[in-house]
Amino acid sequence: MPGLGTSFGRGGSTTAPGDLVNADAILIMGSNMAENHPVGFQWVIEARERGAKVIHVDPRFSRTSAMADQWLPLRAGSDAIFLGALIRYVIEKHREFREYLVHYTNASVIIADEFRDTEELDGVFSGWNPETKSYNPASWLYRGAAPSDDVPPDLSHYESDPTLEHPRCVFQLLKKHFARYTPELVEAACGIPQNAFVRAAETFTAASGPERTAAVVYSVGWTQHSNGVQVIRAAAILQMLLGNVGRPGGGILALRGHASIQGSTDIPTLYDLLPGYLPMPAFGPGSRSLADYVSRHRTRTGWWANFDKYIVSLLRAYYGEAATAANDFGFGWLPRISADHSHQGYWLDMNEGRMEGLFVLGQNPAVGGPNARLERKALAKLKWLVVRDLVETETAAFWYDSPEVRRGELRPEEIATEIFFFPAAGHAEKDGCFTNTQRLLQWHEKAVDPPADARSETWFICHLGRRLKEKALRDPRPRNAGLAALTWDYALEGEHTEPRAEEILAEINGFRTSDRLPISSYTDLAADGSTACGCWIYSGVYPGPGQNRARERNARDAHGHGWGFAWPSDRRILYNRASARPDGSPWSERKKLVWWDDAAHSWTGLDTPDFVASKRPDYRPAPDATGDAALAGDKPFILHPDGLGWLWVPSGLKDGPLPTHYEPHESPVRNPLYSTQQTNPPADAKRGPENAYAESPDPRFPYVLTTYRLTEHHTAGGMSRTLPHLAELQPEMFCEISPQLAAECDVRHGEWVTVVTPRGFVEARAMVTPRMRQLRIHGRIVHQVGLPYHWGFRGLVKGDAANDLVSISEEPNVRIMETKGLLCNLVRGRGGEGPAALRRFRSFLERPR
Amino acid sequence: MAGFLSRWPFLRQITAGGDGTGPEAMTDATRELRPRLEGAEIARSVCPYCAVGCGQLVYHREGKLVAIEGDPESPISRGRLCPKGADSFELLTHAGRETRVKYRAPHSIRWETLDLERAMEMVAERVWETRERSFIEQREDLPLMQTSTIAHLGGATLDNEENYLIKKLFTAGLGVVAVSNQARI
Amino acid sequence: MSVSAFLTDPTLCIGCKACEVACKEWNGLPQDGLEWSGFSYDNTRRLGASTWRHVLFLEQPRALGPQIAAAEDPFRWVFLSDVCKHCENAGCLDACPTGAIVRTEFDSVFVQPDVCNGCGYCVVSCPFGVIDRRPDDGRAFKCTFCYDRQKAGLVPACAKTCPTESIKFGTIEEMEQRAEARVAELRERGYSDAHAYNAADTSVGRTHALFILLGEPEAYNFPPAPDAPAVHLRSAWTMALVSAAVGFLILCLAFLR
Amino acid sequence: MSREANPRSESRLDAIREEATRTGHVAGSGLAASASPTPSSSPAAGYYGLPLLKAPVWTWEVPLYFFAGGVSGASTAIALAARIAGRAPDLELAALWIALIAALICPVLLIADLGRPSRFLNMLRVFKRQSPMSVGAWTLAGFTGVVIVAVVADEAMRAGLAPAFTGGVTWAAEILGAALGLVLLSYTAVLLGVTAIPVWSENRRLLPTHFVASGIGSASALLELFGFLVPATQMVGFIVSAWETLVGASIELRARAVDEPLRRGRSGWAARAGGTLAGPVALLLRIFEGSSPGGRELAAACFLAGALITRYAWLWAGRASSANPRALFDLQRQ
Repeated sequence: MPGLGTSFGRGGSTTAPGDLVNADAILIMGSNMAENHPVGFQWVIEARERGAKVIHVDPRFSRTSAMADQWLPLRAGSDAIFLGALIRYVIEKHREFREYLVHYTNASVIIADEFRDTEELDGVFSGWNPETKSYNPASWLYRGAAPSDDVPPDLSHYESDPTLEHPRCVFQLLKKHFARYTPELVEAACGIPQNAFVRAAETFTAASGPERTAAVVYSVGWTQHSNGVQVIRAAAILQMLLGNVGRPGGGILALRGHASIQGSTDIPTLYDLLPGYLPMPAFGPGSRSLADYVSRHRTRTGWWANFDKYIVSLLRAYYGEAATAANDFGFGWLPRISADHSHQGYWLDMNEGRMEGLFVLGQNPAVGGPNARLERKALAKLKWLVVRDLVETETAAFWYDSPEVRRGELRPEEIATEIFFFPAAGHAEKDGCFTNTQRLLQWHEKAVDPPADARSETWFICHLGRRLKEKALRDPRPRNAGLAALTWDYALEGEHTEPRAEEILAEINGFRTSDRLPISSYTDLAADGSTACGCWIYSGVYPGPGQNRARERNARDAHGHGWGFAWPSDRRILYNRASARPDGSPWSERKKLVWWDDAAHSWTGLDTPDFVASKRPDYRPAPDATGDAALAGDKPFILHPDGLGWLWVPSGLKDGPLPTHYEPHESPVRNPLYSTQQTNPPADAKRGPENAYAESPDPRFPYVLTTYRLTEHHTAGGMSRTLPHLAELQPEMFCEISPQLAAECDVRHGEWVTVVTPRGFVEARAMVTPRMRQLRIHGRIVHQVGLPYHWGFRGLVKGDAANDLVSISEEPNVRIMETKGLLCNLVRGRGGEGPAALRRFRSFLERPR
Repeated sequence: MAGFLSRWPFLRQITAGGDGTGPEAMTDATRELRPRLEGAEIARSVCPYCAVGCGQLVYHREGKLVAIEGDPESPISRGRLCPKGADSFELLTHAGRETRVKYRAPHSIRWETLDLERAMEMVAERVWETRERSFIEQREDLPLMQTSTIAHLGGATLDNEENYLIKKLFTAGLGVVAVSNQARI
Repeated sequence: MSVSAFLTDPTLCIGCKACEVACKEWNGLPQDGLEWSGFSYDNTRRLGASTWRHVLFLEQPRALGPQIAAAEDPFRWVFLSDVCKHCENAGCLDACPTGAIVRTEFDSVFVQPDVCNGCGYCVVSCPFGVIDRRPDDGRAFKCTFCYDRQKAGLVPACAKTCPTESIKFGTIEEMEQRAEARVAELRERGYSDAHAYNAADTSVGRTHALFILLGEPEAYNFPPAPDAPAVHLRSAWTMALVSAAVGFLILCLAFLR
Repeated sequence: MSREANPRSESRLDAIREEATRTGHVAGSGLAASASPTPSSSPAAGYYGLPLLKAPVWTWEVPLYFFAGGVSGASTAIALAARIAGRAPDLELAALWIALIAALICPVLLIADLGRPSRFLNMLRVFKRQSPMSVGAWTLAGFTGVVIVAVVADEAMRAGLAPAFTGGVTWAAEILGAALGLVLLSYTAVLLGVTAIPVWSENRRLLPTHFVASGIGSASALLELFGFLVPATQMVGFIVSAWETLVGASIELRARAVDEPLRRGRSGWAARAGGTLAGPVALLLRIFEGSSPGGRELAAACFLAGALITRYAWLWAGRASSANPRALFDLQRQ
């Protein structure tokens, strides 16, 4: 989550659902929390019952809207304008939390004179290279910071103007940048009446300050955009302006969709990261040696000065005794990334036949992947495919049961893909831990053995690895050295020869290589190879032999200390140093969280301080100090080299130091702000014949399409469509449209309609409801179509996959696809069968534009 | 006969009174009714669906699941579950669940069953062969050490330990770069 | 034994249907049809032999209390979880000829599956249209008030799982008081049409499932003034015996003449 | 894009669409045509027009049982009346035999209708005076026993191989039989009247008179068809068909909304047909053709048919009534 990572320092939710009860206002946007996180929503309801105001901004009137005090319908894809207008509102109305802003954020920092804003360059920031379609961020740095390719920019020394008056200071640049984000623009571009916007803005800003706090809740409604990261950035700026970060009832709650989706980025099954958010080495001189690599990522000041300790300890965990100072701790054995290896990209490679094998573990791309139609066809081009799941998913069955087979595009006897389906174990059939949306590691105990051949992923990977390592040991070529050295001697127990999950957790936590005793914190890690650690941010979860803190089950306080283990170091609310004044005393009694206890010479309070406990508020570093010692006692954002919250991101983002509004790849309108820049410049649309796009606007595709989930189902349906008790609650695919749109398309409630995009077509029942509202955008009516994406061609309840309509595209920072805010058309009647349906679809695309 | 009579509620009605809606009309089964989770073993667990991380109590007896309910002590969920979480028991016990390895040979039009160990051997073979074909150790005499023709997808519903092993084996061991899952940082 | 009751509050209900699922999970109820209804998000439609909790979805052209839905025309989406009322004067209980339906120590109404012979009389005797006969099974079923759980001091499955405490469970006195207090509070907050639905002042008597409603009960398919059929026993029997007697007299006359 | 489209919901939606295009709106189901396209839930329509009450699950056996029970119970009353009058011993014995045979058919019908027929004995598990069905079950059980005794005793007397006290037994059995018979004859009206089904419960005062009259009438008509064309049966025939005419008239003239199922739809047609046959038709036949045996037999046949049809009419009316929440709302809002 670079949106949060670059703004605050860590790519994780700053707060927890449970802390929302302390909020005085809650802005839920880009999230349908009541439907997708119902149990977390109990805290919102409780807050509302205590008097907090709940604002929901969403294209649809969902079950979340039904419970909110205010619902504002907006056009999908216009989020940045709404948030930008809130930022402008705060500045114009002088609602910012000055003291917080000046001390804890880089609002006062002076920016390089070379910087030019999008407002001057009509939609691009300075440093844009049209050839490479990328930015050179040099001009975004603080004034005086020297750009370099070999080392991170030094941001520890900067000029600043505490009065925030200097024309080149971040605050003033911010003010200029968002000057055009007026309530009028919100009405014109988002479709939200000005008075409604102002009411919401008043409600939210009035609930901020020393005595009060307001929280922001978001989910994939923000992230799944071609400018998703910048939308989150805008929220971060808003929350820092209002002084809501690091304080009870404040912050930004990122709601994540899967049991361990936070965990799977902390310990990433992602191509460009190593555990603990260490970057994968990229091919080139920067990764020639460990030294080259470290020099590019270790900062002089701030927490990342410890970078070398974390990477060396990881290599020691991976390669054990074989990793020595002499051989760069095996750094040379790590693969270098040389292209876009994310699944957005590799599906296209697969479709061109450039992939031989694919492992799908607990995911169902044939339904859940963007442009699922293309992905299903790509599967047929593989040599071999391994699928592990509880049920035979669409991904495992694509070769005989998919729409493509019925339409004659694929013929089973012509598909050369060799397919292995392995039954997986359920959560109650194995030990292990999930990391939930609030960065909390929670252990789940094994209750019973999995049935028959069903096994855990741990078992599968462990035994697959054992076999492969044996091959490597028999074949001593450089390419096999890493595999041969891989520490893989996990103890196996039981008739299933199952590895012990706790042994793996101990490796993740880290240990001293001399005696294998667990380390108690990442502060114990060293760069000399004397420690090994599988994921530094998780250190402390297994601080002593047999001491598994993820397993702790006695909550002592409201923040849940004693129940599970929150990374880092069991801190429940991040950056909580900011909950106290610069002098260390709470901003207010009502909103106290951690504070400086002068008698004890230590930070103390209701949460574990996210700060060096002994560092005095009035501590001032020596000029040549490094690491955390280089940060003063009033700098709460300790992972940043300057210890500040970043309203302005001088480095780390691919699409600009400030958020700005760009239209989605497909939009019914032109970008109201920039004549020459419609979309996010570095965003990659991956255009292609099978990944085609509509024009913006496009008479063939006049309606805005947004896809989403329902409470009754889970993502691609593998864990819900096969269960009678869930399937009966939402038995059929439907699409939600307004009465006006129904009239326009001559569709009646309950009828079949076919939704068409340049990628594909799906049929659904028409759910005609006033919960969908037509919006007036730049003077003309814009209709939105809502489509849940749970159904597929298998399970108890079947339906077309909404993702057949979605394109494969990549947000520049995290490479996420855009599923909110596409263009579509609506045709009365069913999609039709066989090749005929395909022909109809193609002729539809050939309509005049 | 006497036994039957003694169990005839009508006689209880005559002797003990009652209008036929009270204890006199109850059967032994009703009187002895108890919740099936009583006396079952409990495993502390976490809901496998969304990322809120609701606490679950998994009740089991003699290696069989009995029920799955919310954990009242959890500060995250306070014992509550959503419809999906509340359906976790069915998730693990429903009829549609697969419990055997299935194998589809190239160009085949049917699934075959396969022995688990055999399947593992075959998968290991496939990985090795593909890696052999595509592994690149160097480019422009800079280390590359990657194989780009094997991809991995998944993980967001897996345990941290599972993801750790996946990353360790695929990336640090095999040099697979196309490792991905639905999660985005 | 504490005499327990449900209190269900639509202003807290998020329409997640966890109660429906938790009920089916605990009681092992079969799936009840995979038919799309088109009635908002309600594909369950009504309580029945295999559905003992049912969440209603009302889309109404009215404002929800103080809620501001930025739009020209007022609109609200109301959710409410319906359940057997466990009446003080229960139609099903009185009707049951076999004694299969009994009154438990918790004052709830319980159908003994090992006795019920599926005569179907309870089905036409429930003024709330709750209990029904399961075609493939032949017996009548409805909410057991989790009798088995309550015997062990456990909360009913639906109330336990409800994420937002929209379904409250406690002693009937407590629930009745909370209902009144809540209605007062809601009206204070601007939910002008909030009221407690309670059959206590009808022949049905106190029920062990209380509801707070927004607007008329009819919109929820709740009878505005339910009647316990048994109150008509006297008049019906009198009429029956009088008619029979008259009939017999006429016969005697006919034969004696 | 193919899916096993759910045929039920398919046909339902097609029906809705047809009706929508025809009438411009869709009643009941809550779905509406494009004019006002969204399903509604309102005080007027109820919850999407879905039924509030559950429909009676009873099948064809039950009305037939009502009929047979009525005939059986009434027959014992006729037998007793005849014995008191002491004029028609053959008619008395025939009535007893009719009572017995009908009484033996009754449990077969009842058991066939049960969801769990094997559990029919549970009907005698308890005695619940608050449950008309329980009262009925016990009555039928006792009644059958008594009638058997009565028939055996009477036959024995005639065969002259009965001990002296048998006369007393016959008297006792017939008196008890008639008493129970009158209950059996009328309780089915209570059974329907004391339910939540509006059209039944709102007619709880009318139903007993109707069932008693039509039961006695049917029994006497049956005797007539067996050749007992005595004055008594003629007189009974007059009175009951006159009464049935009044019953029918009152339903038509009061024109209550709750009685709509007795005037409209399948149940309405059955009610009217049955009522007309048992009422006006039978009455007129007796008035104008009453002198001829053929006329009387025709009248008797019409009455029997009418009585049987009306029993079905009442069950169907119950189903229709349970499906219409509006009638219930109007009723309870009065």
